[in-house]
Amino acid sequence: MDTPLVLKILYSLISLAVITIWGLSLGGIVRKIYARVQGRIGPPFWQPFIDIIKTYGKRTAVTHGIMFFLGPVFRIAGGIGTYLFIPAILGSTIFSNFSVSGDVLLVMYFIFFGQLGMALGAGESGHPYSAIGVARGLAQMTAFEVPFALSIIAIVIQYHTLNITTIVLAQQGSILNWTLFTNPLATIAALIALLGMNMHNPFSVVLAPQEIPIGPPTEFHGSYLALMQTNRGIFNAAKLVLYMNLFFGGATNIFALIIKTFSIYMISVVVGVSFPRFRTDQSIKFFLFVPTLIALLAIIILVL
Amino acid sequence: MKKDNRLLPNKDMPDFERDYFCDAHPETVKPLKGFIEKFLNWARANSLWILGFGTGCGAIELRPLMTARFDMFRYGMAPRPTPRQSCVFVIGGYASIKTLKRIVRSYEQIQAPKFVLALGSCTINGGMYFDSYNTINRIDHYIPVDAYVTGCMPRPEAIIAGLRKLQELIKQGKAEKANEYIENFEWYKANQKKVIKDWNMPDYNW
Amino acid sequence: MVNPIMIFILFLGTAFLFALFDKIHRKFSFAILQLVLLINTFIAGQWLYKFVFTSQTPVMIFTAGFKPPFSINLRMGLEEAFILFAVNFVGLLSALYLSKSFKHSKVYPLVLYLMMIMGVNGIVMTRDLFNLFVFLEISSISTYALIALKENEQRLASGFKYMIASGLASVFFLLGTIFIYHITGTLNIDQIITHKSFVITSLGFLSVFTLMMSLIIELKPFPANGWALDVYQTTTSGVVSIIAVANSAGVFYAFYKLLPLIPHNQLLFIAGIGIVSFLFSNLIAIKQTDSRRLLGYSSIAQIGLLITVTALTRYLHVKSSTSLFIISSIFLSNFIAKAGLFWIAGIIKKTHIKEWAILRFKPGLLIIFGVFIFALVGIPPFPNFWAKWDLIRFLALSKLHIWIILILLGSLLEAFYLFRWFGSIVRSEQNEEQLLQPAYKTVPIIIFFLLLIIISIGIPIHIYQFDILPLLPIVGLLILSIFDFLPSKLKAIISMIIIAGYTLYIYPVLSGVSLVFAFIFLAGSFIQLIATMSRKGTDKGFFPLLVGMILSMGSLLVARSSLEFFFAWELMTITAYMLVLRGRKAEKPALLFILFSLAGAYLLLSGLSYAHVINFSLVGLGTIPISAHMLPITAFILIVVAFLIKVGAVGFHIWLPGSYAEAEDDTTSFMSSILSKTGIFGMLILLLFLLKMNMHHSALFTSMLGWIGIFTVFFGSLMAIFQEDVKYLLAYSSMGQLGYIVLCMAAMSHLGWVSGLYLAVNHLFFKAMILLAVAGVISRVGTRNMYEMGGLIKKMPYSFISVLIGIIALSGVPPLSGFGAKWLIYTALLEKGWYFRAGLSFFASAIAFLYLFRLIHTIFLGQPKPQHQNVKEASPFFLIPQFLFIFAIMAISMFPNLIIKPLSTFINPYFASTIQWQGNTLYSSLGYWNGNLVMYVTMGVFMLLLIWLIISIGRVQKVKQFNIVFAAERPFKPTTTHFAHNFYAHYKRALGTFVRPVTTGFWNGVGEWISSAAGSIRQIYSGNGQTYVLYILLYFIVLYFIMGGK
Amino acid sequence: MRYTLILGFILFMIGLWAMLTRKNLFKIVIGFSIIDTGVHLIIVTIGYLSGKTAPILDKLVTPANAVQKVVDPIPSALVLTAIVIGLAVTALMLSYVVRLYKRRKSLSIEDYRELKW
Repeated sequence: MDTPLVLKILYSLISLAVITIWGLSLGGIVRKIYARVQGRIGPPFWQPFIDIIKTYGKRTAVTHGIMFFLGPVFRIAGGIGTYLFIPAILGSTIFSNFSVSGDVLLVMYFIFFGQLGMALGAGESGHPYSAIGVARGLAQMTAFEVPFALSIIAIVIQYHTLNITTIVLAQQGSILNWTLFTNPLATIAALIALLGMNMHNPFSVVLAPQEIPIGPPTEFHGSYLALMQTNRGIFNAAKLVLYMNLFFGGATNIFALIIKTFSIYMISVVVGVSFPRFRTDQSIKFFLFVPTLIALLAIIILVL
Repeated sequence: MKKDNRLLPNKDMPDFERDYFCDAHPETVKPLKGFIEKFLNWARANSLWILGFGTGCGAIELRPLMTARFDMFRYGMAPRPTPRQSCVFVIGGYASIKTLKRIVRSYEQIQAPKFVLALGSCTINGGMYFDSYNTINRIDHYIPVDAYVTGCMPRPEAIIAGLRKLQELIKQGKAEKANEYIENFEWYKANQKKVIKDWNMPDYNW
Repeated sequence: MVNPIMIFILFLGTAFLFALFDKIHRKFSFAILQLVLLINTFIAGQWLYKFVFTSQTPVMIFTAGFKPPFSINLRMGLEEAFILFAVNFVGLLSALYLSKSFKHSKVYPLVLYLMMIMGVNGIVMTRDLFNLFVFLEISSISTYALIALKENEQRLASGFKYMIASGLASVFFLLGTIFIYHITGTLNIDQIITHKSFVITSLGFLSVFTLMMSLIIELKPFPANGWALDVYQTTTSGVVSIIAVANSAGVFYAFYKLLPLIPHNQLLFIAGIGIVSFLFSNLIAIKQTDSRRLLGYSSIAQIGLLITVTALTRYLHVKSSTSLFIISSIFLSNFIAKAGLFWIAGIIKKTHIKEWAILRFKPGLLIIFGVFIFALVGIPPFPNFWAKWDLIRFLALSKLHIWIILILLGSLLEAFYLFRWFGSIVRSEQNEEQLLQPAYKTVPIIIFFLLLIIISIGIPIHIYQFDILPLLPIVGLLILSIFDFLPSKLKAIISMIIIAGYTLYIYPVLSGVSLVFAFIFLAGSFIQLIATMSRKGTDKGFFPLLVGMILSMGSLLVARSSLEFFFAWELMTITAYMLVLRGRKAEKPALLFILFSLAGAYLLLSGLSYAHVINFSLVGLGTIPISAHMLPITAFILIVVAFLIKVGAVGFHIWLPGSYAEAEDDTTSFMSSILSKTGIFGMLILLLFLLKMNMHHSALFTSMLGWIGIFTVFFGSLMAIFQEDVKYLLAYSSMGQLGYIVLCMAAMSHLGWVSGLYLAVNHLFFKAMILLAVAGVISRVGTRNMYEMGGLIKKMPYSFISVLIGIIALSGVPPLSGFGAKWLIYTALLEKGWYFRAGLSFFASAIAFLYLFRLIHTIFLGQPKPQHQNVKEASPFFLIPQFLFIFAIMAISMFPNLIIKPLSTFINPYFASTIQWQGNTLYSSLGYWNGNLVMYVTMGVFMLLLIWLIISIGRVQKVKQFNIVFAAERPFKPTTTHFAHNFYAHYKRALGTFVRPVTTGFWNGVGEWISSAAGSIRQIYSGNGQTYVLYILLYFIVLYFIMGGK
Repeated sequence: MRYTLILGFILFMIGLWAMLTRKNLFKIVIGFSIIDTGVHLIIVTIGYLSGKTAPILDKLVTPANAVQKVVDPIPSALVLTAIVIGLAVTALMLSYVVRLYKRRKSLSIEDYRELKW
């Protein structure tokens, strides 16, 4: 708040750069881990960077219209915005981002910003698979938002605040102060929701490369795709940072952040490699049943 | 880059369908100069996204590349489901007249720079189908090919070798066949139209 | 002053000379007939004037120079003068109406006609029981004979049934008369009434019972009335209008005169007879398709209502002036409307109600027809409305709950078939036919129409001392009606001027929350009126109704009493109904709309009647001290349900989608974005009462209300995603959004109300925007099915932009204003501790994404259709208001304080504020939000990235719709490539159980049940005259025992 | 007096019975007429005071003693009116029956049931 605006922007850029690099590396690392699990050597962990450079290096591009053109911009603006509204590291001026703009509700809703823009862009491409992918993705989103929202409500009941920094502060001191331990049910529900959010198996029907060539982004290429790939790193990391703040005691330094986000991500990865895929209606029913009940239970326990 | 106002005639399409397709003439895009292009070529070489076109028996040889035994991922190669996002077009064997149309369409839909790897003898000279009434003998009369992998059928190792070769070509800046295609657009089109009778698509599939 | 006896002298003196007159010329005798009636009307009118405007006391006229009981005496009082005037007047007009029949008939019908009217005159005036019998018979006999005017078989048959039934009744009357004479020794009614203690003896009771019952039989009670229906169905219009109104009026007055004979404790039975008749006649009429018989049922029902009301007011000892007002209002409504409708029936000359559709091509007659129907139903400002208001108040005060229910239920049934009829006429697709409208037939109708209008305007001004303020909507409607010949654009401008003027006029009265609603109702309408300029031609009727509706909403704001509030509420309802009905396929939805709205209005009416406060309005609220039991629980529940119906809360929502969707496209945006908020406004007043009253259980109520709100949100949103029709989708979306507002208001906290009002304002912006954009699209593509559109972004980019902004604002995605609403709502709910409701509303708001994406995708994105190749951007008249709203949304998105600060100040008087500002940051007890900063960050990031994309992407080729990768194929055709139909099939598979039409099924069941009940009950009218006689007999016997005869 | 009263009621009942059970239009009218007669009888009976004479002033009945000597004159007056009215109604009914018969050649009330519900 007292930081001058220019400095603030500079800090945010640094923070953004760090998170971009980390987010993309995380993707690379996970691919490496996948490969090793499958007995392969796998691509180097910097492969995502090469891919992005290459995609930017495409010489030609087509556009289906304005929204198609703006779609990826919306997408990555959504990702970056989401990150910028989360205080990444407790007590750090550089990594506090623009979290003065709003509380956890803002973050929850800003997640939609990119998705909406992306959906619109994909829609304008006129490709039926894009629309099918979006329909699936949105449908699934409505479902996993329920346990996610409920567990956030549980947190709000627990800490009497929507302010992320305050929530993190309340978890300091001992590892046992983490929401993970003080409110395990909410954490579990939220982690299941995270699977859907990250579109890992068993909730990957949205992208389904075989039937609807990777779904919504099927028409995107070149710089559009590069933006979206970049976003995948940032957005992914942003979500992990949010989870870290809400459930895993936040981070007081960059290493804690890296370790914690990595660990949280591994949960999704482990589940992802071990399960086949749900149909959309199955995953909707699943989200509205198991994790929702868990989150409801968390709230009920807290209210009582 | 100057904007070109040449339009495609699209005369093999019914009138009412012309509005559905873009009729702009494709343009060559010259590579950048110097270090930047080299850097980009390095990146392109190390991130080959493959659009596998299973026209013939070669398709089955592509799958093993993803397995632990051959593991193409270690070279930054990965399969990609849509032409829009791919760079390497792998023609998996002989091409019939019917599939040729799809090959042309998919090839044109890949964004430049794009590379073509043709597998097997059939793509080179028709192979054992050389005298068939509906098989294309030389694929490079219809789309430009960067590298061939011979054999009937080439084994996965050979395909990897072919891809590695392609990587080298890219790094050397010698894989500029996409521009070649456009430079010789009329010739390629004439060849294509000679064999494809029910054309019903625009002259260039954007 | 003319002695009333002159009336008889005139009748009798001329009647016997008619044979002579007729020798001169038929025209002469007819002129004499007219003259007699005119003079009589004048005499009665003169008396009426005296009674009303001077302090004239009732006069007794003694015949033969003796005082009763030795001679017959007549009475002339206010009531008599009133009825005589009405009867002679309708006689005069009916004679005019019948002039052609009279011209071609023999002379006797003229004489009979005169005798009939004279009989009624006598019935009204005489105070002698036997004389009453004589006059009854005179009028009956002449009626029997007149029925056969223009004789045909059916008329003869029905006349015969009528005769045996009525003959039997008169025999009973005679018996009763003689027994009473035997007991009391007098025939003078007044003397009998003074000695009425004899009624307690069993013979006394029997005689009074016989007397009254025979009168009641003459009033055609259910079920002993089959003969009357036949007469109504068959007799010529001119005659039947006399039978239905004048004869009934006379007999009713006889009943009224003799009612004091009934012991006080038996009055409820009499009322019961009436209500049974009212209820069942209206019920059976639902199944009726013959127009005359339908009107007959309605007549019988109205008479039943009159009986009930007369008995009840007597039972309750209601002040005589008030009871007189109530009775005469109901009487007059029926009198005028029924006569008018029967006359119209004579012009239409069609039996089946559907065939009346030819009225559609006669706008003048159609309007009159509509007004008569509204008068019957009791729409303001027609007399029935005021009568209903007073009546229900008295019933509520006396805790006669069941009577309220029955009366309102009957009224609702009546409204159902009358409005169904009206709707089917307006929306019929029948072709034009030749329709003769001879002057002699139309003049009476027009005179009655004007009379009705004058009375209707007179009542509020004279009886209720209304000043001009609550009547302004009607004034506005009339002004626009005068200018209705002008082109639409001009009328839209006039409407805007009127609304602006009205706003300025009422502005000083507005303050606090009413300012907010004034903004929504008036400013919102003002801007949307621009869109109506896109209408072509003169488009008659639209603007008067629209202005009427808008001003009635304004009236709600400035209403000072419950009555004014209810008056405005009903006006708004009826104008909205008419607007909905203008939609091409709106017949059924409009009917549902008016049924639910009227049901809501009746609930509101009874709720207001149960309230111990006459100032149920925002202005009134400030003027009275609030005490703890001003709104009893019953009142509270009734009122809240009424408003929930208006809002379209789940369970009462089935009227909503259809009427929003089938209304004309620009009307829909008025209804959805503005009209629906009236329910919220009402609820706000109610909650303010609740707040100040500190009612017992109030927490429970608001909690329930909250659940209703959130379920409305949930089901509204869920149903919206499965709609193929864009307007249905938006209608359900409106339902959901209003659910949010209800939820917020129910939270009963500062933040809750701020968020409710914020959302109300915001909903106005984005819903109007989306709906106007969609209206523009529909106007161009000519379909409402979304899957028949697609790819319109290229053709209609501006419409796309406003839909885009609209859906972002609606979905609550930052940085637009919608997020403000979401932030406020969740903070309010979490503060309140409504966690599950918050969770569910989060779910619902995610579901909203589904339908919003579908909306924008299937219309604007995807594959354009070949048939839309030449579609142009929507008319600028649609676009201008949209962009004004976009501007508004952008303004409050950039500077949320612009709206939240004033809202917070408005709510401050009611709740302690829990939010505060620091610069642009808004702090609640739980979190914070800086809309301004969010906007800057988002825009900054977005712009930077956009620039980067433009730089990095280099040359971009713009391609067309089929340039997509289609698995190496090319798309076959756009229709099959556009993924739009059954968009969320998978969602339906997962959550389809929640959208099974349970509610619709329930209400359909109710409808089905009522309809089949009507179908079964009406089987009692076997058509056999003997059966009818049997019914009369049984009716006597059964009632005798029910009423405790020994 | 009582007997005439009972007789009146019996006539009333007979008439009612006829109206309710006879299908023939004429018989129904006759039934109505019988009812009427019964009622007239009742009216006269009610006005009758036993042992008194007709309410006509003559040598025996002077205005001075009329009150003691005559029966109640009013019912008698009423019954005259009632008879006239009853006659008119009956006549009208009969003319209806005649006209109905002319049109449909049927006298059964069951044949005139098209109008119902």
